[in-house]
Amino acid sequence: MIVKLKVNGETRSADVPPETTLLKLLREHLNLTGAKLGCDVGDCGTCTVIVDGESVNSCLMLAGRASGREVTTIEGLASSEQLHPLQEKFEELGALQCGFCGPGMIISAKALLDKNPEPTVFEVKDALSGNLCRCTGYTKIIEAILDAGRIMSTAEAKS
Amino acid sequence: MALLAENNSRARALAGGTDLVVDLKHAPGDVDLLVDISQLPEFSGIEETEEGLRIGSMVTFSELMASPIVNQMTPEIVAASHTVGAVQTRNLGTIGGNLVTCVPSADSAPSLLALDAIATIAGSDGKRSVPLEEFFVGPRKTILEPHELLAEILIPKKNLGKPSHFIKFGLRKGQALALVNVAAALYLNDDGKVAEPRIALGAVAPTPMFARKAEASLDGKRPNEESLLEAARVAVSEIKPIDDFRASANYRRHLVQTLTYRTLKRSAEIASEQ
Amino acid sequence: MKKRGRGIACMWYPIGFTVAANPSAATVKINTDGTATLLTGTVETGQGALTVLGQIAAETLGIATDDVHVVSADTDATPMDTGAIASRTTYVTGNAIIKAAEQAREILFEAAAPMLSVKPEQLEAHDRKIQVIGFPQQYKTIGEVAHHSEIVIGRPAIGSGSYNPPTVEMDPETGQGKPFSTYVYATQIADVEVDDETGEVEVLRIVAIHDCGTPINPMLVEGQIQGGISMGIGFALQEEILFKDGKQVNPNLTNYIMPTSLDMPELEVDMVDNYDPTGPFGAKGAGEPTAVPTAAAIMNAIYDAVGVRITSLPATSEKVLSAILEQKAA
Amino acid sequence: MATKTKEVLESKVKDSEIEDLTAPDSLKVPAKPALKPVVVPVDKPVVYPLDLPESEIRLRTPAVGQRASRPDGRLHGLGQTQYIDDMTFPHMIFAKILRSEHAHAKILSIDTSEAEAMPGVLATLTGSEIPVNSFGPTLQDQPVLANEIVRHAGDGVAAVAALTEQQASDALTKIKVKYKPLPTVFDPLEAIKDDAPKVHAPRSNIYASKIIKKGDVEKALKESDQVFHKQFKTQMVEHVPLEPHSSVAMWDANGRVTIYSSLGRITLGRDDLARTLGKPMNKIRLVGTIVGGNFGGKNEITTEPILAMLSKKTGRPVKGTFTRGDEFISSTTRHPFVMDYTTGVKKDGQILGRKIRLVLDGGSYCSWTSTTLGKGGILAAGPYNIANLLVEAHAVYTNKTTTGAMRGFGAPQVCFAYESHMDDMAHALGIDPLEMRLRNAFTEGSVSPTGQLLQSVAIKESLQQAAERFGWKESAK
Repeated sequence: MIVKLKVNGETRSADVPPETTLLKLLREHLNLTGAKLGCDVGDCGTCTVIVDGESVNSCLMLAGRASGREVTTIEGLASSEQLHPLQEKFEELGALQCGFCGPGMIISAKALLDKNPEPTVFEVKDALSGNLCRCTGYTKIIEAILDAGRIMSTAEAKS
Repeated sequence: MALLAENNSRARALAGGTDLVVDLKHAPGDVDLLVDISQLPEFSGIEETEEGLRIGSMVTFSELMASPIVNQMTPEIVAASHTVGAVQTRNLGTIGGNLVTCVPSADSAPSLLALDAIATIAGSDGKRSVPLEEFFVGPRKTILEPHELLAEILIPKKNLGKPSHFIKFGLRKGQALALVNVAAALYLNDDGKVAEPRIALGAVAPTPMFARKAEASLDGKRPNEESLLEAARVAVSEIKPIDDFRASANYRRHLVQTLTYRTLKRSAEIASEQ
Repeated sequence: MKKRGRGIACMWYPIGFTVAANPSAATVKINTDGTATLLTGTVETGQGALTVLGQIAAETLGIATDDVHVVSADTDATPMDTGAIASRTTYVTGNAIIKAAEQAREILFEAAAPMLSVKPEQLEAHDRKIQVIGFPQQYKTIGEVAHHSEIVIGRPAIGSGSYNPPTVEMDPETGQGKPFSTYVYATQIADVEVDDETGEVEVLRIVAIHDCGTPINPMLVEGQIQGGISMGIGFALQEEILFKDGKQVNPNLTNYIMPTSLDMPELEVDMVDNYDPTGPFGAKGAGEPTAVPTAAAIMNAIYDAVGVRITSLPATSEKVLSAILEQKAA
Repeated sequence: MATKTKEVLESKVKDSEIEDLTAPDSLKVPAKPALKPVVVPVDKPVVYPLDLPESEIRLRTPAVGQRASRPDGRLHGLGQTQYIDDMTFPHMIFAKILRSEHAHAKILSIDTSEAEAMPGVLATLTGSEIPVNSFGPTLQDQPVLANEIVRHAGDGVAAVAALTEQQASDALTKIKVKYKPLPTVFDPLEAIKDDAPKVHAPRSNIYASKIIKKGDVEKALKESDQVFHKQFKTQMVEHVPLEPHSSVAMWDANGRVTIYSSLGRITLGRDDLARTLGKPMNKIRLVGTIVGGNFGGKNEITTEPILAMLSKKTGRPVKGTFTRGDEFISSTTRHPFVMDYTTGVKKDGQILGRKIRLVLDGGSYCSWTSTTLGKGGILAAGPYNIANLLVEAHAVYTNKTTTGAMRGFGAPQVCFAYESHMDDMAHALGIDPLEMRLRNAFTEGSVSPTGQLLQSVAIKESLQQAAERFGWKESAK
């Protein structure tokens, strides 16, 4: 089946078997390997992407369902001038170690901050509970998200 | 629906996909036809009607949590929705999908049961409604015929705002599967006695269930420690928990007693605050 | 009812292999502009090893972290390394890097000595300069010296070195010997709440104070401690591979219960001020020990809260409740 | 969307162009070649800044002690770190491994013929085709692919390489293995008994032991004011790296094999590959990238020799990535310990003597058990001055998942025991748990259980600093 969708603002299409998940479509057909396959059943969150503004496990969404929709992956956050505040803060605070959970974490955080730029610590933890991390104990990740939220809301207040 | 009917057992309706897509990966040959029903307008939306609060079966848990009407009228449904999976699965997973999958631990079932929710079923030959309790037949088995779909859930008008409390007990805080789910709801009469108590339990029997004898034991009594404990003890006598690797049946009995007591107590507190 | 308790646990942990040789080798190449390339056979496994090793090379050469590029993990190109195991990378590979960098630096000192009219042993590398000890205003930039050495004298500044922690074989009858070169120490204290009617344990806060010698990069050490604690919490309360008739029954992340963000307590982590003269710039290691005392601290806190001693891990809520009920019955 | 999966799939096969087969003649053409889905348009590169100014901290001297950010951190955040499973190579194919369902059985026969006839399958492999079919860091007691006996449910018995992962998985179901079940043993305390079924017959199940002896422990226990005894047990734990094990192997025309692997130790990994493949070391190139979580679980070769052999058979790059299930059942895990502690103390809390017996559940193969046994035994007495000590530690085989290296090598297990035991004694003696530890803790120049003079000791400092930070005194009940 032909799947046509918008990925990071660009219209993309691919001819895939109907059982293809959005994750496989992104990784194998569109060469966007930022979203990872960690469990393939929606437990680990490494495959998290945003579809029409909501974070989802791309391993649980059939590619066909993403047809006609807008998908944001980790590759869509930075511009040629700057990193996204989340990427900046994750780097600065050493929030990631092995990094495998990172793209999913940052996408979950983006989905949160886009709706709630000044979350509480609990709200951040709640937003990340679908993203497992084995390296960091989540501590620096949470700090980085709170910091990035502050930058984003200040930038918004200025504009 | 015609598609589902003609393909019978080899066809499945796809809602949020958080369970079904996983099943397909484990047994890819079992299904020939998937019908995506998630975008059907008649199965979506949340609204207050003459009869009560209507929740389309394709409403996601995130939509439920964000809905002002649901927050205002049935906050325990919001609380229960919040315990389902994690953000990503709540964004995909639908209340209808959760009920139709019909696992004993379905997190959405007890709080809906406690408010006497009614399931509306759409079939190729029209619609029918049943109390949610009757919708569940056994583990992964509902009363749906192959040509039928769960269309919506109705919380009857008289139960909107009914004092209620839900507790999920899992093995961790995030992304947990329930060892036990308990929802209670009750009114207090003017004289402070319990009326229309409901105790709904999950993960302790082949289907989500009411503890009817426990409800009867509490009905008309003042909600004090003695009466609430008695109801909790009776509830334990009604369940049929299993031993599995997650917990023993005996531990589930302890949890049902403690959590039934706590949900009833909290419901009574809410009632007396009102 | 929820009951509060606190528990303390301390530990010691060795760096490197038990007696067995576990060497590392390294090569440091100084470029003609004073930046450098480090070749190491270790692999970055998330702990930040390559950053720390780069910092060690930079420190030895008197240049900045960013001045060193680290090439790793290719058996065709990088020197041997026993690998990312046994909390040995900072200590063993770090010591090897110091030797390699010192050898390269010595070439610079020998080139700079006539330029500054002193003997090589009177020089030090500092702040991107080769300067005269005690007379820092007499210097040449490291770039000038490296360029001079390679392009004018024809002597590129490249050094290689290796290190193996000194050990003494253990006596097979008594175990007496020196199995490791050095050890690290730590204490963690847990603050928990136990629901005595469900057995549920909530860890509210953990204070962790670790010795790693000199923290080469304190931010990365903190990350190790925080991550180690999360693994320790899983070991303490939730994680277990279960078998039925020899087959695993929970080989998936739905039923193998590791901590999520919501299961993590507030963490306060810090380091003891310590310096090990045998380590690179006084450093030892920080990888594994961070996960060691957590479970014990939590079990002691459970005891403090509800008076039951959990003797088998994990302390699931079911296990804790049954211990509470048993105690009540007794 | 209403899709007839099967119909669509069938029509797809009909329309398809046949996979370009440039492989050698010996290769069997797949009966039903699967299609390469056609990627339609734009393949724009991912956009990110290419010339960001470096952080000031990374530019500081001196470098040591700086909270310098990691260069790999930026790539992680951009999703640009290339883990093994993110790599593709022209003509790359995929391998899957069939695993034993039996915990202990003799393999009577393995028939791969039906699997070889499956669509997309290019090669199969069994253990007998691997030049040296054994590996292990201390004892080489583990087969790369079991071909005589399986010793736990999870042992690989055969592998398939196919054009897609799905085809490889499908083909696994067509491999026919005949087993003769053998008696099993799962409990280490059972396995240690003389009459227990032998996991590596005829050898004893006890495959490694360690003794540490100091002073006269029996005398010390007699002279103690009080003697405490308790048994502690720990469970089997998985590393759970978020990145499952993954490798790609490719053989070149010079007979060199290059392997990209998620291994954490490439030097010794190459040694193991040279041994199992029977090749000189200079004909093997092992390349690591950033490992997506290790914790000890990626310290040994697993599928690498299998992928190398499949690459040799097919002339193509072969990738093998574990499923999450493979990660649990076929990688190593943390050793369960059974720990008996007996400790004699004086009324003031001073430890006079301690006797410890450790039994390690070594699982089906040795792996890193010797190291775990050594470290566990040496550390078991805790960071305390104990003049009279006896530690006896044994590792035993069971028919369970292999236990190996995991963050701490036995230390978390024994720490749980010695620190729980310490608290029990403190409570019984009416001494504050912090004080109890301070009275016995090592100091600079203390002598370790193995007679080593300790330097750079900071245990008391860590105890005091932690107590102060926590508010230990203030929070006393």
